[in-house]
Amino acid sequence: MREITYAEAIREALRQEMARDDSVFLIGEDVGTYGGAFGVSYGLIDEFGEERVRDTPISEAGIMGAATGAALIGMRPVAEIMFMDFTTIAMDQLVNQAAKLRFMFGGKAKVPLVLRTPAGSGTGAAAHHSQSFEAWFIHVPGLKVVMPSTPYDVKGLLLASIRDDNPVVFVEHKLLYKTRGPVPEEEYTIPLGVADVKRPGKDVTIVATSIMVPRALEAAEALAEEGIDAEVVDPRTLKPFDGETVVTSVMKTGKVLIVHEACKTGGVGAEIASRIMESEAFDYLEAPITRLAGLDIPVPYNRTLERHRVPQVENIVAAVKDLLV
Amino acid sequence: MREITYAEAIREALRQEMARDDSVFLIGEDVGTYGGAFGVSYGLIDEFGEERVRDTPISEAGIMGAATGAALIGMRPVAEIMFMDFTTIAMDQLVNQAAKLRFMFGGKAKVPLVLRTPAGSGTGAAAHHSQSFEAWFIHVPGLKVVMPSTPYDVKGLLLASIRDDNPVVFVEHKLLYKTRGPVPEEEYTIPLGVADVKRPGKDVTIVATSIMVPRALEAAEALAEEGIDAEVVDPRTLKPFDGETVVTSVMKTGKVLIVHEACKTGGVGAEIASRIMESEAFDYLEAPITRLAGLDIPVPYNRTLERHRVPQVENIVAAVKDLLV
Amino acid sequence: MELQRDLCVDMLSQMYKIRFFEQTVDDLFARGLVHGTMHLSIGQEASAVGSISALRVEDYILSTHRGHGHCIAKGADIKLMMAEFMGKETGYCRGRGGSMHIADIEGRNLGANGVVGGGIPLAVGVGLSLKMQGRDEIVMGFFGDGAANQGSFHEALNMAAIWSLPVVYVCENNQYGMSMSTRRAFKIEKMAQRAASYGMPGVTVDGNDVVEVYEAASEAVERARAGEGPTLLECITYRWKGHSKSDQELYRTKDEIESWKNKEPIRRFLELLITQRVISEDEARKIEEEARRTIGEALEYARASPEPEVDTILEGVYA
Amino acid sequence: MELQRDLCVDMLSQMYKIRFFEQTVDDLFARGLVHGTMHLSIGQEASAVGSISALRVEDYILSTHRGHGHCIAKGADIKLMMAEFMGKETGYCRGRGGSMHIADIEGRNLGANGVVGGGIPLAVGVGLSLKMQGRDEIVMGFFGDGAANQGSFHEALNMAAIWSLPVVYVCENNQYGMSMSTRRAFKIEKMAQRAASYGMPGVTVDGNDVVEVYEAASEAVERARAGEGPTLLECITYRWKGHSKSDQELYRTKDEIESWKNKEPIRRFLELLITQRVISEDEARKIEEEARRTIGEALEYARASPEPEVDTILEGVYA
Ligand SMILES: Cc1ncc(C[n+]2csc(CCOP(=O)(O)OP(=O)(O)O)c2C)c(N)n1
Ligand SMILES: Cc1ncc(C[n+]2csc(CCOP(=O)(O)OP(=O)(O)O)c2C)c(N)n1
Ligand SMILES: [Mg+2]
Ligand SMILES: [Mg+2]
Repeated sequence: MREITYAEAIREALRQEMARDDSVFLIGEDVGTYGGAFGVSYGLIDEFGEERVRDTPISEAGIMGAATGAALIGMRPVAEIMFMDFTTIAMDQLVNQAAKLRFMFGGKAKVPLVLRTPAGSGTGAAAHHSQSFEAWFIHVPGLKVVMPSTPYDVKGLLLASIRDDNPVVFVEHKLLYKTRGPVPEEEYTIPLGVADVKRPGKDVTIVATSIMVPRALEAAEALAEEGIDAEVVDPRTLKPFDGETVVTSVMKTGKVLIVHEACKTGGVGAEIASRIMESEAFDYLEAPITRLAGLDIPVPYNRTLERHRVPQVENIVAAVKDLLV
Repeated sequence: MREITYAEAIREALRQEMARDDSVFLIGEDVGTYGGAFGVSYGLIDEFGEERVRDTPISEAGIMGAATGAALIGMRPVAEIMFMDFTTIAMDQLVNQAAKLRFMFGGKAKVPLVLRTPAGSGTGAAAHHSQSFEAWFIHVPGLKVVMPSTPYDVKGLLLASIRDDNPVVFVEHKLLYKTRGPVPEEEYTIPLGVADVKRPGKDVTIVATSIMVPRALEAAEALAEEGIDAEVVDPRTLKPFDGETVVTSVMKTGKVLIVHEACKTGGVGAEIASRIMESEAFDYLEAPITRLAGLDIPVPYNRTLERHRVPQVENIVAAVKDLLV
Repeated sequence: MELQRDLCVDMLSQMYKIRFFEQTVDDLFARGLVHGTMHLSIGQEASAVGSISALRVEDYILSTHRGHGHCIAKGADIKLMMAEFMGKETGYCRGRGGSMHIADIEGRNLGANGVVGGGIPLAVGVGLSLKMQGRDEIVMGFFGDGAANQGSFHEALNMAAIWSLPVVYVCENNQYGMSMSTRRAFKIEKMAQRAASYGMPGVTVDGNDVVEVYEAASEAVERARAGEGPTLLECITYRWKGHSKSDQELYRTKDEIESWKNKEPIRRFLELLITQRVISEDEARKIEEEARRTIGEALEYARASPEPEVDTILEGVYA
Repeated sequence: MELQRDLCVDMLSQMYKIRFFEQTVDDLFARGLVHGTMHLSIGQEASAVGSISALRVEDYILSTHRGHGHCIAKGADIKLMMAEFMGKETGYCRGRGGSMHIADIEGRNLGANGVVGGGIPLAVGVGLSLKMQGRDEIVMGFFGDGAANQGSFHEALNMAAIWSLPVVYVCENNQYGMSMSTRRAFKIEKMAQRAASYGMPGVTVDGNDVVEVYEAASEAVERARAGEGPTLLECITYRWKGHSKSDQELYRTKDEIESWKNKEPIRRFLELLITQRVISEDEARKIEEEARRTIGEALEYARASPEPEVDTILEGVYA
């Protein structure tokens, strides 16, 4: 199968869905001619025009409100917040409006929109351009949260997210944009709420999200050389969360390491760990559930510090070994 | 000892600290003549004047920014956001500015401020005036998060928070404002990061926050009648978190129920559960760690639904019994 | 303006309904029959009715925490509204929303809003959608003077302006955001001056004169419908009651309140209609009684309506 | 204005330093010697230098993502600045901040900011604090044209105005917020018109004329210091380089860029100084060389500086 990048897969999903459905449009800062800060929507303005690929002023709350209002009366906006750090400015519109309108109105309205936003560090952009806030959004009823790790997944999940009738926070990762993988040319959807076992194994389960999935796979290869057979599970969507796949894996391996980039305290690892503990897998646990996550510090600028802020392949390898002793 | 209400204890702390330290001032919507939506700062404007008890326009981001800027050059603002739901509007100033400036500047600045805000449901105010977002803030390095449950604690913790050199999110609960309890007249501080065993017991540990503390205590009394001796631990501050007190309790009882009002998914219960699991208490667990928390829905208006949205005394009793079978 | 009889009867009737609705719910609250809080617009009826009367039924509105008037003026079924107010299953929002979140989606009222300024950006989206879909409808977005100091106001008005969206923004300036007077919260005389920042027309009218409001709103609506973009319409008015149920009203004087009672919008309109012989006193009395009856029936309906079932509590979060 | 020699020499020197600093870091980046991104203000030196020259050393500034110029104009030690740029332990922020977060707290530069519009409300707080403490200093808050559409701009300017704070807001209008031209992002001609919304004076100047900027800023500073409240000063300028390191510059023409190069601020000022005989060509050359040397030394210092130790990574989060 043809290989394309994660960024190209997103662009292809956007293009196909915009061609298929007139109600889909893009809105965000510099999404038009500039193509977005990471070039993801590059070229779409030429195909679909500036009405459907709409550049906005720097007004994140306005963008989120515009998307929400448009969704309320029949459009399917795909909004972009240029860095996940700036969802902080759009929180009221996202959390109080988009997420809650349906419930508050007794189920009589719907808000089908996608908020695409790149998270994560590793680009030397420091504390205001490197954050990962997915944990905030799983705490908000009414939102769905998707966090794809491969070109294949990002296309299928984005198409599913746009077609979903609810507000979806779609978390991309800057370092994944240039990663390549096989992606079918035709449209396909991956249902929200279905995890994927990226590598089967029997000795230990590694639950990893986003950029941590390729790192976990690399770690698993290194571990394999030492005779440790790790299973890597990618939840893909954090809300709804496919507890079953994770629990099944843990019941098989008896040990689990959860890996994410966001700060450890209050991160999604805590929720995933709790779900495992509350499941039938509890009795199968041979070791405490372990979390490996970002340090509880803002992302530093210095390249070496930045790298140490976030789990790397070697940290995953070491954490798995700690778990097995 | 004299008994006063939780609201009066807050007011007393504010008054004493403003009298002691000229750099302390209040800023927020209607904190002056109105006394705040819940009357907490009522009367202080008469004592300290409108410069130090400053009414603002309805501009939550502006309030948070004003407090942060003032703190940067030597004041100790106590900002109020009228409902915790509206911290959504101030998130950039709180999370990207107040919390991070010190780290980003290499430790060369400090931001001593308190953000007071009432959380919680039970007043019939529906989905936009009832939320509890403490889980978001423990996920933000640079912030401290305090959540007092009694008049005694609220006074001592508020004084400690104002004197702390970091931004502190101080989460009050609307239903606690009128609760009464003994409070010394003199100034005293309770260090941030020290939990309190509100009721010793040997059969099961209940870790409860905010309004759930009195409910857990009531549940413990009911359980006592059935011969179950519950220990109730109130973390009081969620960040820094006193893991030791919780872990010691769990090692004694072998069973733990965590209770909070905020939505279960992604709530602080997940973090607390994970900390217990990662501690030496893991080997002492006789049952899975259990979370009892708010349903994953926005807060409904209808009184009965609103009540069912949130753990009540009877739910705590039932959950403890479930845990013990 | 020449006073069209049908329109005037309609406006008078709506103003009465709003007044009686609010008096009724105020009483319910006083008697402990409802919980929560509410924000009454007694004294402000002309701004809701005058502006919304300039719309077509298929146009949209976005309302505020002080939204009963908008809801009634937009043609809501007051039975369902009252049921919502009382938290009943038959209410517009199945009892989930309450006073601060009543929405009548079919009637194209996209809801009250508990967040001050929260609805202003939503109106941008609705306007954008209408424009992109090539539709003929417009949207009217309400907010208060207090909300005009929210960042959302600024971002939204700019977006509506640069994209020439079919939006009419109506600021109901009742002189206070809770206890904060406009005198203290603004350094300018007229909030509508701010329209100039966005390159849109700004108009200030006597918000207690329903005819003046209607005329200004009609112009703005026409402009929006013609594709000429948004307008900011400021209605100067006053709320008679406290801000909400917790208000001791220490920030204003009795005299001030009394002086505004002299500008009472319903009586003013009524006198005009009678002097100009648009309707007779007798007709007026009938309109008033009819309005009173409607509210009475709504109250009965709401009272007799069932509460939501607890086992439906998880419904409606996701589509 | 009569051109005071000392001031002029100082301003010229600062403009050169900014220019050379940015050319140097641009080169470092091109050669892969630094990571991350950066925002260069080449072509905009006059607005930073002209406005900050109107301040006293003990006054404060709050800067932006495009903040090298402000930092230098405020009197930073360029060695520490360059070290920060290169992520070294000796840098102003111990290498934690980088280009987008350089702060020189002692020099009363309260920092660049990665959030567009993020610093605008901070200036309110600084102004408030200065006023409450009865101090004589003022604060100057910078932001771009793009930031003027953030809600934070609106809330902050209103608060600064109603409380008459000692703040000067300087909008560096370089015609674009990333790829979004002011023509598309605003429906008004001059951003400074927005000052009227807050009841504060708004002034627009040629931001490439350092003398004009200095004069307008001086007036605003005087007003702020006299307790007469804030001013919004708009400096019309242009950035020569791409927005940041990812910019293909498809949204503007080469012609447009060239036309602005004709308005080059340093040469313009230099010619004025020489024609008016404030300094000689020879003196000018010395100032330029001195500036170049300063940057060269800073680069050497930064290069020779150590990286932060990994085991200090947790430091500085809490006080
Ligand atoms: C974002 C936000 N901040 C504060 C509040 C609390 N609050 C509710 S109404 C109100 C005053 C609003 O004033 P205005 O916009 O003038 O409307 P009015 O109440 O006068 O109709 C306030 C402060 C809120 N609901 N939302
Ligand atoms: C809140 C926020 N939104 C978006 C960005 C990405 N971004 C960085 S600079 C910039 C353009 C800013 O424009 P302007 O304020 O005019 O300043 P200039 O870059 O032109 O100096 C954008 C969109 C950001 N850093 N912060
Ligand atoms: Mg008002
Ligand atoms: Mg610009």
